[in-house]
Amino acid sequence: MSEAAHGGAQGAAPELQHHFESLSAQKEASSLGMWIFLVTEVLFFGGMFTAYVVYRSNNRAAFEGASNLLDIRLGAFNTAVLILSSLTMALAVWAASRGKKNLIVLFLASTLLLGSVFLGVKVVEYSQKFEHHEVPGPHFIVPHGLPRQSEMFFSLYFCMTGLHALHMIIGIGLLAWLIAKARRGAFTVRYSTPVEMVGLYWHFVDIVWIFLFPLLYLLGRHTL
Amino acid sequence: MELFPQQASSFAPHVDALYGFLIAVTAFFSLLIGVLVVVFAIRYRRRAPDEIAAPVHESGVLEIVWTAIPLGLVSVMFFWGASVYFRITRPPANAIEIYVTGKQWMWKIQHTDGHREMNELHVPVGQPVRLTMASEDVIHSFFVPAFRFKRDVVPGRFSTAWFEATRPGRYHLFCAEFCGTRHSGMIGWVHAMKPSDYQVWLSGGMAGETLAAAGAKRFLEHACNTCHAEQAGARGPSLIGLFGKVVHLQGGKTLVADEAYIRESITNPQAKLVEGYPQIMPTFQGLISEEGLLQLVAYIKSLSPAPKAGGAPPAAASVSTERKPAKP
Amino acid sequence: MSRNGSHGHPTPGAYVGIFTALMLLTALTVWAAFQHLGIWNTPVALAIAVAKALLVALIFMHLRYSPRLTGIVVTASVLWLAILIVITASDYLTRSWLPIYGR
Amino acid sequence: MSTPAVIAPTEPPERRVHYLNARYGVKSWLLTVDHKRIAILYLIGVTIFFAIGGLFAALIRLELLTPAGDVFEAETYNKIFTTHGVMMVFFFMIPAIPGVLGNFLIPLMIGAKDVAFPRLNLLSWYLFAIGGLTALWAVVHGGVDTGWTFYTPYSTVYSNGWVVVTAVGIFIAGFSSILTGLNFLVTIHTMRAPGMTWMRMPLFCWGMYATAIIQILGTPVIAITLLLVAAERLFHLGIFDPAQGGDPVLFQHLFWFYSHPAVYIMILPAMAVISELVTAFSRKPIFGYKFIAGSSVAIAALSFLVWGHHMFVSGQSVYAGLVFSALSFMVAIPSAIKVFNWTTTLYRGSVSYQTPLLYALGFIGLFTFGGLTGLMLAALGLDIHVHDTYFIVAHFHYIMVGGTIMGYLGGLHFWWPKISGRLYPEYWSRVSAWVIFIGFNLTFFPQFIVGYLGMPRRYHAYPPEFQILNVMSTAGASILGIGYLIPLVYFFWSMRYGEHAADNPWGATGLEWQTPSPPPTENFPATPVVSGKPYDYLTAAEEAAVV
Repeated sequence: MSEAAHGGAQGAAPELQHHFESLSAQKEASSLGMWIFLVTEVLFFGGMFTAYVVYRSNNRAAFEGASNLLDIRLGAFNTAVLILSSLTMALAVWAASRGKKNLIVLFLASTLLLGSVFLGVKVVEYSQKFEHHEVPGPHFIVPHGLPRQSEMFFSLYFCMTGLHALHMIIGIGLLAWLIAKARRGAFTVRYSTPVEMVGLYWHFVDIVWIFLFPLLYLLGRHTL
Repeated sequence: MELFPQQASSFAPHVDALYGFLIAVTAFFSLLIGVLVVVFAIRYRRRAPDEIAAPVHESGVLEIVWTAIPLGLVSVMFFWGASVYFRITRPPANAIEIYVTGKQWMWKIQHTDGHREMNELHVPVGQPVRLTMASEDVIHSFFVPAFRFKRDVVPGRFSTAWFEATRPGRYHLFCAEFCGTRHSGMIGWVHAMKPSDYQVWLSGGMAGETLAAAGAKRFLEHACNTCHAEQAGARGPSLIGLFGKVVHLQGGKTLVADEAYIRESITNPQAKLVEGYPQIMPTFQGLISEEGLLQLVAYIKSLSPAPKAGGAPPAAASVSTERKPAKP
Repeated sequence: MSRNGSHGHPTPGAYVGIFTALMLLTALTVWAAFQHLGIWNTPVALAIAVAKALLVALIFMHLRYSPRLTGIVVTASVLWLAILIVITASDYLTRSWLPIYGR
Repeated sequence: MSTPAVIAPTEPPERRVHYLNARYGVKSWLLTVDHKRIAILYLIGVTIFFAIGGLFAALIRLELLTPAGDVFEAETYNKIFTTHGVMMVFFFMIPAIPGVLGNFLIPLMIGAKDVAFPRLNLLSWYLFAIGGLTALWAVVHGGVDTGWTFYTPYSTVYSNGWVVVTAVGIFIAGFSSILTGLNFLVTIHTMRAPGMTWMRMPLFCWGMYATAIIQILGTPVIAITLLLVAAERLFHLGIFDPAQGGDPVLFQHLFWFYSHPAVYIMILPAMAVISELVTAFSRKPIFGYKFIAGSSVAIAALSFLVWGHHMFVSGQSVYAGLVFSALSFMVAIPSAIKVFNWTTTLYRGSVSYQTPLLYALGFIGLFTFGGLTGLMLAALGLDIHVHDTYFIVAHFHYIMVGGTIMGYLGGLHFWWPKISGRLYPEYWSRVSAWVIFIGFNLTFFPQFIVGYLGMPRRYHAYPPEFQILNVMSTAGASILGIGYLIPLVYFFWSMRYGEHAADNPWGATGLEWQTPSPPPTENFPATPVVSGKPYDYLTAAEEAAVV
């Protein structure tokens, strides 16, 4: 999202684009733009949350039973990983605002690493679902003792976590780009907008997971 | 050239009266704005190239007035529209039952006495008719313009609606919701007949077995009777007298058994379990056609202790197969 | 936003504190999920999720230190999400009220 | 509104450097980040998609000339009306005014050098173009026959068309719309010139602001919905398929959550244009500035609460229907406020009947009529009958063609001297305005009647008693088509042969008229400073007299 630095002719700050009066005005615009982008993301995921609410209320038993087939240990582990990555991301933004080049790279790299761990665990979970024929579609086998509507749960599970994972992958790409920039010393006390913007994005993806985790993994456990 | 369709149902005069009111409002305001625009444009036309208009002071009063007047008018429209809508949505208790199945691209109609029709529907005038409709594939919409009657037929559930024809005649039946290649071919005729002619029509033709009888056959075919038996200790709840009765569900909820509940219990048995019965019934989703489901529903309805619907001709059946709408 | 500079932004120590709180809430929600709370299982899980989301948004995302406009933007997103979910769900919840037509 | 003398003396455009001649070559256009050049790119794009959509409209009217489905196969006809809808809605109506006039004018009107994110702006255009080409690819390779509404389960299970490709095309274009809205919101919030307070902002910007809100909040929902439809087709997920426990009505909820507000993405910008035209050609401050500005935002907010009025016969709950009906009526109020204020602005004005005003007056009449027929659709009992008939078709064409296209053409004529630096031929432009008005009414008024008589929409063949009205409609469509061709010809003609336009040919207020025609790349020689109320013709005239 962030309009990264490109040739500002008017002297002082090379990061300043020609159509802004000042760096602070430019940063204000970037920040507002990023938040508005996150609004669209909220509603993007919102469509699926709506489907979840409607179908869960119609097929409660199926949803609870199917939810219990997910691996809560992996889910909880991933939640912890993602929260930890949010911490390192927040620290990266802090380091960027102080212009501490080595710390920025360190924290961004840890965030990237944690994000990759999250995705790795997700791969394990998905492959388990494939093995158990719990992937909706022609090869789906209704889990023993569960209503047929459990397939709907898995449809939503794969759509929601899949789209979340896609956001993670994009986030990891952005982190790699930031690390390359940071190593070149692009971020200073005066200018670290891209780190902040990617930070906002990363935290947002974390928040989505904060809701997905209970909705998908937890809401049937008390029936066990 | 006609500007309005025939009025052939009990709704039609109400819908047309509302339409007339809205036409009047539309005409009045369109003309008002049109005339004002033209008059102002001519009266205050620019007379010199560099002419500047004197500012007109804004008026809060004016803004309030032209906010309040539309507000008042649309309130009238809302309540009027809603009252007509409620008339359309509430079937009277003495309606004849007719079962409709939509599929690409035809309407299949089953009467309770076993008469079947294709793209034709015969109904008596002066007698409410309640349609229970199902779709085998995509969304269709049952539309009879002369009756001002339309209802989407959504797959996966029953759609119910009613009308009462008031004038004998032959009227267009359309599918109004786009349903695929031959959508415009999914049309037919509704024949509204005088009651005497209707009786003649009923007695003619070859009504096969009644709908309830057809349902009873399917009941055996799918071996429903092995669990839903009548003796005590059966694995499934008894269906005798079920229809219209209050059912106690697991978790303490209750509901009144209606067509939608029976349908759901066949296609998605786990959704609402009857208190005291285990979760053992398999789903019949996809195993029974929509027509078959309608027959089963007709059969289960015929098991209710009230005067039977199944075997009797519709005119008699109309007396009381309808339960009273239960208030929530 | 930048007019505030990094004044009043949290320190690394504060971030670690928030992180700890988030981990505790995660543990709490997992524990609560296994308890029989009747109708309260779902509300409790959602309430904890909202609390966690608020912590992330307010502190990690600096929403607390941002201009009022940012808060309005965020509020709008939540409000519109609520409109989407609540109005759609209200259709499904009220379908059975009228016993015949709206099924 | 007035500014200090910041204007360079006007020279003939050939001798002056401006945005059109600052750089040459295809690359200078395709890689431009200048909002004015991007506006031109949009102009080219939407004109092409309008032509394609219009061509398909002509084919529809050709088929409907006779009751029997004798020109095309049923399947072909279904693909034709689907393509017409998809092209017109997603690739013309939604991007037209924001993409062309919004891009060109917002920075000029608020005294900025560019939009907040120029490169994002270019990306928006590319996404729009790629989305459009993707949808076109689907058309060329066999088309899609679901209707632009993609109702499930027909679209997910039964249709044989290129549903996924078309959905992906719309998905991509959706992001274009989102990014445009985002850009405009941030631009209006952060880039206004000194002194350009909210209450001094031209009403066009208010309208675009309200539009951007809808684009931001609504478009993501259609994006995810179409993604789910595509996923369901590809992987048999069953989210909207009743055979797998899904509910087709849920699709309708999600679809209309965006697609009803999308109607306001189309009409709000046109209203915004009309507000500018009415005041400029009356040489008088607009009546009720605050009410018009506020009603735009009110419409944007209310538009999200009324989607269920598309679903009164779908099996939606009766109570939801009641609430949606009541809220739908509420949208009439801010719309009525606008119409009354525009009309009153003419009162005691200095009204000049130049072409843009003709379009504006046409808009007011047609929008009023179209909007009032919308009340019939909000009335529950009546909608049951007219739902999915030609009555609906007539209603939304009054809003979209009679409203949006009239507004778009009016705005294009009004700002054409600024965009191109040339004047269009006045005589022919007036002729075309009248031809369009007459052709439009002849096309769509009969559809109200045939709709109430019961002719369902999307019918390839129809009962013979509806033929007379359909012939009238087809005749009108032919006239309308000619009406649209005339401006296409003379706009092209004027780019080369038109008279050079003055900086402010209409004697209008607004910052965009205080910079040369066409404007320099940087828009203003120096950042303008704004003082005083908008549309203050008296002060502007006094200042001009002093100079």
